[in-house]
Amino acid sequence: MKNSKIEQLIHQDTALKQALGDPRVTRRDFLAFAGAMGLSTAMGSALWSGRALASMPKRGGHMVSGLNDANTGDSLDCGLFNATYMICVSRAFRDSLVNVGQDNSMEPALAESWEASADAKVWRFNIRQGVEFHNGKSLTTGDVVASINKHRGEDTTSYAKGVFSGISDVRVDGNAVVVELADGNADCPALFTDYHFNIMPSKDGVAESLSDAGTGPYLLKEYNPGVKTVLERNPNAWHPDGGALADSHEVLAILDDTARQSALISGSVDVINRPALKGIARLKKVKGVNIVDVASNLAFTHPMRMDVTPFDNMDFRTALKLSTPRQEFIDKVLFGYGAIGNDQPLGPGFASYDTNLSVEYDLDKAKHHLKKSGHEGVTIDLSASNTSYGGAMDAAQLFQQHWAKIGVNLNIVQEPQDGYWNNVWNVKPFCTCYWGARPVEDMILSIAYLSSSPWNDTLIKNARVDELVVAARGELDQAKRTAMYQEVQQIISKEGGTIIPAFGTDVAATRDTIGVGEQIGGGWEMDGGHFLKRWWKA
Amino acid sequence: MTGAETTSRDPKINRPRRTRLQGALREVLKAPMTAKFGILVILVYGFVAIFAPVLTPYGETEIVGPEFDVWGEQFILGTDGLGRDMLTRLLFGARNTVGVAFITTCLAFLIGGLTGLLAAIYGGWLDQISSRIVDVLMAIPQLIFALMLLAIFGTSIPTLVIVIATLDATRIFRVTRAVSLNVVVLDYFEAARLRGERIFWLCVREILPNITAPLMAEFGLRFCFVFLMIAALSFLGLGIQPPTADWGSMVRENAVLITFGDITPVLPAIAIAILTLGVNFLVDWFLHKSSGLKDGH
Amino acid sequence: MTDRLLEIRNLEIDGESDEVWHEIIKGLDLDLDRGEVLGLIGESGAGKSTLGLAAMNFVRPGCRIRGGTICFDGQELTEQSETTLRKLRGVRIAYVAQSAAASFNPAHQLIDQFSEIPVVHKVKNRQDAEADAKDLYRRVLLPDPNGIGYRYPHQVSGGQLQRAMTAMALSCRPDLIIFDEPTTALDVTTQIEVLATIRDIVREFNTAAIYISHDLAVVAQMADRIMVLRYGELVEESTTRQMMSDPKMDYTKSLWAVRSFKKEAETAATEINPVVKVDNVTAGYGKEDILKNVTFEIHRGQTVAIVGESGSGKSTAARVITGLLPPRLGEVQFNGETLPKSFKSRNKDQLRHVQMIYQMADTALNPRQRIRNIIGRPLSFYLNLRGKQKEERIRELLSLIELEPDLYIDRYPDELSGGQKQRVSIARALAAEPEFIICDEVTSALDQLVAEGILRLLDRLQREFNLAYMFITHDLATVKAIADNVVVMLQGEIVEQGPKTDVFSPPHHEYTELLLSSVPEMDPDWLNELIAHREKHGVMRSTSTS
Amino acid sequence: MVLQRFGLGLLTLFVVSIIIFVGVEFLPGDIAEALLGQGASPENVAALRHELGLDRPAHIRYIDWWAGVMQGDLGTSLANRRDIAELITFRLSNTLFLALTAAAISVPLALILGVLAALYRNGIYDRSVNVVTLGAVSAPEFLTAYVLILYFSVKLGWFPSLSNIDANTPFIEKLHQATLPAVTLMAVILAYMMRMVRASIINLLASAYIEMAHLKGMPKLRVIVKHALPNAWAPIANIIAISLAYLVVGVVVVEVVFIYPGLGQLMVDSVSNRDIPVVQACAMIFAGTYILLNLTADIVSICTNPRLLHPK
Repeated sequence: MKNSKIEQLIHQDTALKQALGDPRVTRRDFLAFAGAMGLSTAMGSALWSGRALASMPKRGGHMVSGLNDANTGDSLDCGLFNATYMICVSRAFRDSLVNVGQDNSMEPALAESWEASADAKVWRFNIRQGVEFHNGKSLTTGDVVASINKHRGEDTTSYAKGVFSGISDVRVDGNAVVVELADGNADCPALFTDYHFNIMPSKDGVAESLSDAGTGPYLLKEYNPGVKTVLERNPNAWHPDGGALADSHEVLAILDDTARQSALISGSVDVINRPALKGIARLKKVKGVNIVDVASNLAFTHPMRMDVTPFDNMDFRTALKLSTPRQEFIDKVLFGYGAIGNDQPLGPGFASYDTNLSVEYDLDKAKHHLKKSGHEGVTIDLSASNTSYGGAMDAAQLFQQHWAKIGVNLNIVQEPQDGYWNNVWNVKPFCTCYWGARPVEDMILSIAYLSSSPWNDTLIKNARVDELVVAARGELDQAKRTAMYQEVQQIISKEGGTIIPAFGTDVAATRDTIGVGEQIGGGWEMDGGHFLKRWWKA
Repeated sequence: MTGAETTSRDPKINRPRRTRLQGALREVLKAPMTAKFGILVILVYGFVAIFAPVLTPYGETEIVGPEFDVWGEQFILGTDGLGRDMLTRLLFGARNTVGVAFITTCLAFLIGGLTGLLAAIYGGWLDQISSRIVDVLMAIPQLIFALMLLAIFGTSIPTLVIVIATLDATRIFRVTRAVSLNVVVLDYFEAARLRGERIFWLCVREILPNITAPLMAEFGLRFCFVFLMIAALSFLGLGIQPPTADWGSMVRENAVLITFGDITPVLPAIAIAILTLGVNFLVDWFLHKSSGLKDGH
Repeated sequence: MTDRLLEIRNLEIDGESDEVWHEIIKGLDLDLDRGEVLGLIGESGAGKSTLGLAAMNFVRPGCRIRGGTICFDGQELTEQSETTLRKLRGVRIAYVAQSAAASFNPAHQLIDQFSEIPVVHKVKNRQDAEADAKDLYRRVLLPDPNGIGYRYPHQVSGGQLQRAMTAMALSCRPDLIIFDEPTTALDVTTQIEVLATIRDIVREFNTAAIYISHDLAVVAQMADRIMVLRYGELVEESTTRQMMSDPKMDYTKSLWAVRSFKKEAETAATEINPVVKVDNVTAGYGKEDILKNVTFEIHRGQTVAIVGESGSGKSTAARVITGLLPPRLGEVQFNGETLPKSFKSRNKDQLRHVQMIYQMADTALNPRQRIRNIIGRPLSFYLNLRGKQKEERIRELLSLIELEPDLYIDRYPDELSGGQKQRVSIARALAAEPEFIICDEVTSALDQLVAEGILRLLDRLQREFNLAYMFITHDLATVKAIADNVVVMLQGEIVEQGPKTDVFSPPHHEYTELLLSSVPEMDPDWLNELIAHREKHGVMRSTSTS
Repeated sequence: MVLQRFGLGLLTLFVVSIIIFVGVEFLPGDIAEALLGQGASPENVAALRHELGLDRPAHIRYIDWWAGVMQGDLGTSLANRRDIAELITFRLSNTLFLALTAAAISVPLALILGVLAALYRNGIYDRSVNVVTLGAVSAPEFLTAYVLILYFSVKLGWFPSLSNIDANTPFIEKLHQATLPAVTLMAVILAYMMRMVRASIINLLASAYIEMAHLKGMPKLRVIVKHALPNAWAPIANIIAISLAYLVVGVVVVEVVFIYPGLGQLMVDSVSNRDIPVVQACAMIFAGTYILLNLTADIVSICTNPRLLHPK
């Protein structure tokens, strides 16, 4: 599975990975809190960089898309979603309480409106009335409560358990659902944009998570896990303008990169996600094909356990950082689809991103630091596997060649793909890794960069960072918060134990008959998983 | 039929004796064009495999240029996505792919051949049990079984070799058993048995020299299958792992470019095809010789 | 004006072996008149089958006609197209092969294979062809002529198949039939029946025939005229009676002389205790008993011949003695000591003293071992000879079997002729320094002159080393030549046994009589007389349907 | 004899089920972990295991599984709780459709090519067919597939590069969709089958009864078809059985490339999901197919062997 590069980056479950059967491929998605808690300020959003602007949005037509992120073991249980295919399908036939718009604003969906108590601890969501599920059942507040509770409680099997762990109580109040939080959170509505959170019909207070009845703009006509899904316009949609543009969809699971690409070129499908970056320069030139790409906060990290020699030496770490070929990493591992990183985990999509912070490629300085560290000529192991991110093996070789120039011998240890996250990550002193995009700075920092963090994969223990992160969480002044986060970025970049050469990009490709809008939503690839409703066929 | 009539005063009796090497050389010179082609291909591949480090301008995994450089003077066949010299990787691929397939096939022959021989000689319950085991193993789809075993034991080259060899050994068991049974019924084998020879002698001196031709032929076929099997596993991400240059995964990793009509990603596949073709030609010749079938009419 | 049917002039045929072409037929002439039966005789390699097939302008794979003319009924065959030839074959020239069992297609009924010829050649329609088949089956004296055609080849015995094949050859009433050793694969008792049938039917239809055989006595019964071939050349040609009474060439005379070898003197048992005693043995495979209560003894310095037709159990007896087939009942004693039933439980000495020489020298010697190793192995295995000692002994053994050591010691078996291979087999057996050797049909695959050489060698070795032989054979001539004692077997049981003179002189046991009388004799009238005799005495023509 | 083979087949099937079961048990992790990911608390995993009945000892689950199978109940997928019988029926029918399409073209083609090659052996025809088919088999099947897609789908647009078929797809359309996958598979098995047919016929041509047929003046083609072929059915049936088994079992790669919803992909995914009941069901079908085909080949050998068919 060598070199199936960025196409696999964001989530681990390509066909190949599934062939390997790593049960742990999904853990990073959990870690990532699935990126869908989109707080508007933080969401990466970008103008579509495709060539020709498609015509004005148009209703009607039949769209065929080919998505790679599918598995024959997929089910309609949204608590178990972890991949693009099901996310997109579910977003088409179900609704959430709140959506993230293409401009990354909070849009009301099944919650018509919401209001918070002064301390932002109690939130009241007014549920839209007169909405029917596809099976004819009317939407009730009970359904909403059951859909929330699906992700809560001790025995929940939902990935999103962590997302909703701050909720202490959910109750019905007339036409509204009242959510009580343990601590105040001004961004509570964003929780309900999470892709795991879809509103399902309930029975006896339990959500029917395998039901094909949703309230969405499309009816689920046919669903064959890992093969294909057929969607047809819901004539009874509550949404203004029906909530969707194309009349019907066929969503095919096409796991093989080449097959997806040929299907697009031959016109068998209109849209594909994650075209193979290796061929993207050529694909761009194919007549009738457009590339759609959106910057993402996904980070390619290479954590060092800072309690192990020589990684405990800051000069040594600095030497490595200074001799890491960042542009070449983007060119050769990401084929140009990425942004240069600066060895700290907050990507350019964050408002607090410190644009002045950069790590130059400087071999002389690196040599100087290496000399200072006293580790000249040392041999270090890098545990790598394409499980960590597609192209990790290539990246490792890139590093090997450049670090050799300053006198560090890199020994690439190819780790088994099965059990990588269990046996390598957080275990081996130096490995390849990636972190999915987070909606807010705090999530990344709290999980991995505090002394007390559960997944502190670099074992960073910096009192100043600890202090700043806690302070920023409670800071309401945006400017001050930004300043704090920028200081954190500087500290981690300078002293931290991870090398982050680049941040990633979400890429899709379409036929030129497909219109995608001026702006494309972030938070997840394929327009935040909403592309089936938002894109149109001209 | 009085077969002996085709030769009057058996010319073999009076011809000068030759050593085996001379005999083999003479055979090769007399071989048909296709077989010569096969021998040439195998020799060239063997040469390349052994001397790859000397022949190649760059290191196997050395990044020497920009990604996807075109064919030119510096990089004769261009570079791959990481900027590694394509020609270098192609030549090293001979070493890795062919080497692994060769070792795997050898191991498979060791396992399958030995059990097949023993089953043929001892017969009885040993034969029954081993044949049943082989039946069971063959009833499980090979690729999927390999997939499972590799998932259990990890995807290093040694496990890859052992797993494929074990699975492939089932086929070799059958062939070896079948051809050995033909020898076991012959008088000279009976004579050796009646002499009280031990099993090792029976295998090594009485049977093996007489089944080399069909086994060599089978070796060629198996070699090709192993080759293609590793390529298929590489396709599914379980074959030889990067950055090792392996033809199967080289095709796989650049496969997206085939859709654009690029020739470069197909080169490793052509290398595979030529070798397979060459081996098969040679196998045909072996089969032809071992069957002693003279075609005519 | 002679009624000339076939005229072959200066025929030259090449054969290929190891990609080298060499001559098989070297400029032969052959003439055949209508209704005439020509006998072709010669040893293996003489080119007689090749010549026979050439009469149809057919060559086997690996052969080619290099020169000469083949004129059949005024048509020059070498100039004809494949299609014309095809139309000739089966219709005007038919062929009867040596092994009917192998030459009938196992997948089709006999009558299908019969009718196919006239139907494909559009001589008759299917119904007429089948009716004709039944008629011919009757004429070749097949039992149940109306039903037998619907059987498959494996359901019919060898002798009957040979008759059916003769009938098939006649399906289009050809002008010429080529009989290629049609009775060689048959047991002697069956052979004469088939011979008689073939002769009668050829006469009845006045068909010309070429009768090929290595057995002069057989040819003498069939042919009007005989050609003796050797190495692809004509040795002598004359009418049968003339050749019988007055052979001109030395080679022809030597063919007569084959049966002249006689063991010098019958040796009486010198010791009371036998070397080998087979005591009341019953043995077989599965549930079937091939051997039933068989008892016989073999004494030092003596040869016991076990005689019987195929299926009589004579080879099984050998397998019991060697321990390959543990007997169900009874035991085998060696020098008074009971041998373990299976060879696996016998010790080296017990194995060493019982040696075996096989019928097919081709398969008895490992083709991938040099003569040195083949003979040397028993020396090092049994006698722990090493190095120079071993080398000397190998050379000694080679000299003993009359092969020049320097010339042969490094050869592979396929660089030897059949007789030489058989000698090496003997040397291998001798190397173990045994007391007892089983000779399983050792001469039946060899030409008569070569066979005689082997017999002489065995005889000499017996006297030299005081060996005991057990001679398994179906060839009574061999028995007469070499045996001291004879055991006659029929269907797993011993019919008669005793000293050769007793067994072979009257009064005979009924079966022994049948065996003895069935051996063809060098007398053109032998067959006629025998048939007449048997009919008079009511000995049935064998029509066993097994 | 057939009964004995049948019994052995059942035994083989039984042993295969044990091997597969044990194999999946040995795979690191189980379905609960696979479904929940590692972020889940141990309680979550335990809860799901209990829900799926995975907390029972392995041998009990195995026995239960057999009990279900005996009653014709293959169970439900652990991953998405779908009925396995339903899940598999769709895919099995696709797999069989593809296999039969490929076989329907390649078996007669291989027979004809093989017979002709035997007839004109060592001639130009023989050699070129040999080279072409060998060339086809020498390429890894995914390469063949990609090249076919490049020419027939991307460039010429004759056939779709995806096999977008479902239960309602009309037959002709299905055939159209399955063309490229079937051709890819053909390329793999054709050479093998053709060569074996050729070899077994040539093998027979050395028989005395074939020479006899020539001497009876039979035309060449008749000799091959009427005299050689009937005796070659046993080896040919064997070859066809092996090839068909391959078509059913060995098509994972082709399924992946052409997005053909067959059993192979299902089994591969299920192995990675540790979805034991589905893996078991697929393995049983595959092993069953293999055994059944071999059994059929045996029966064909018996039925075409006059010795066994018409005992004395």
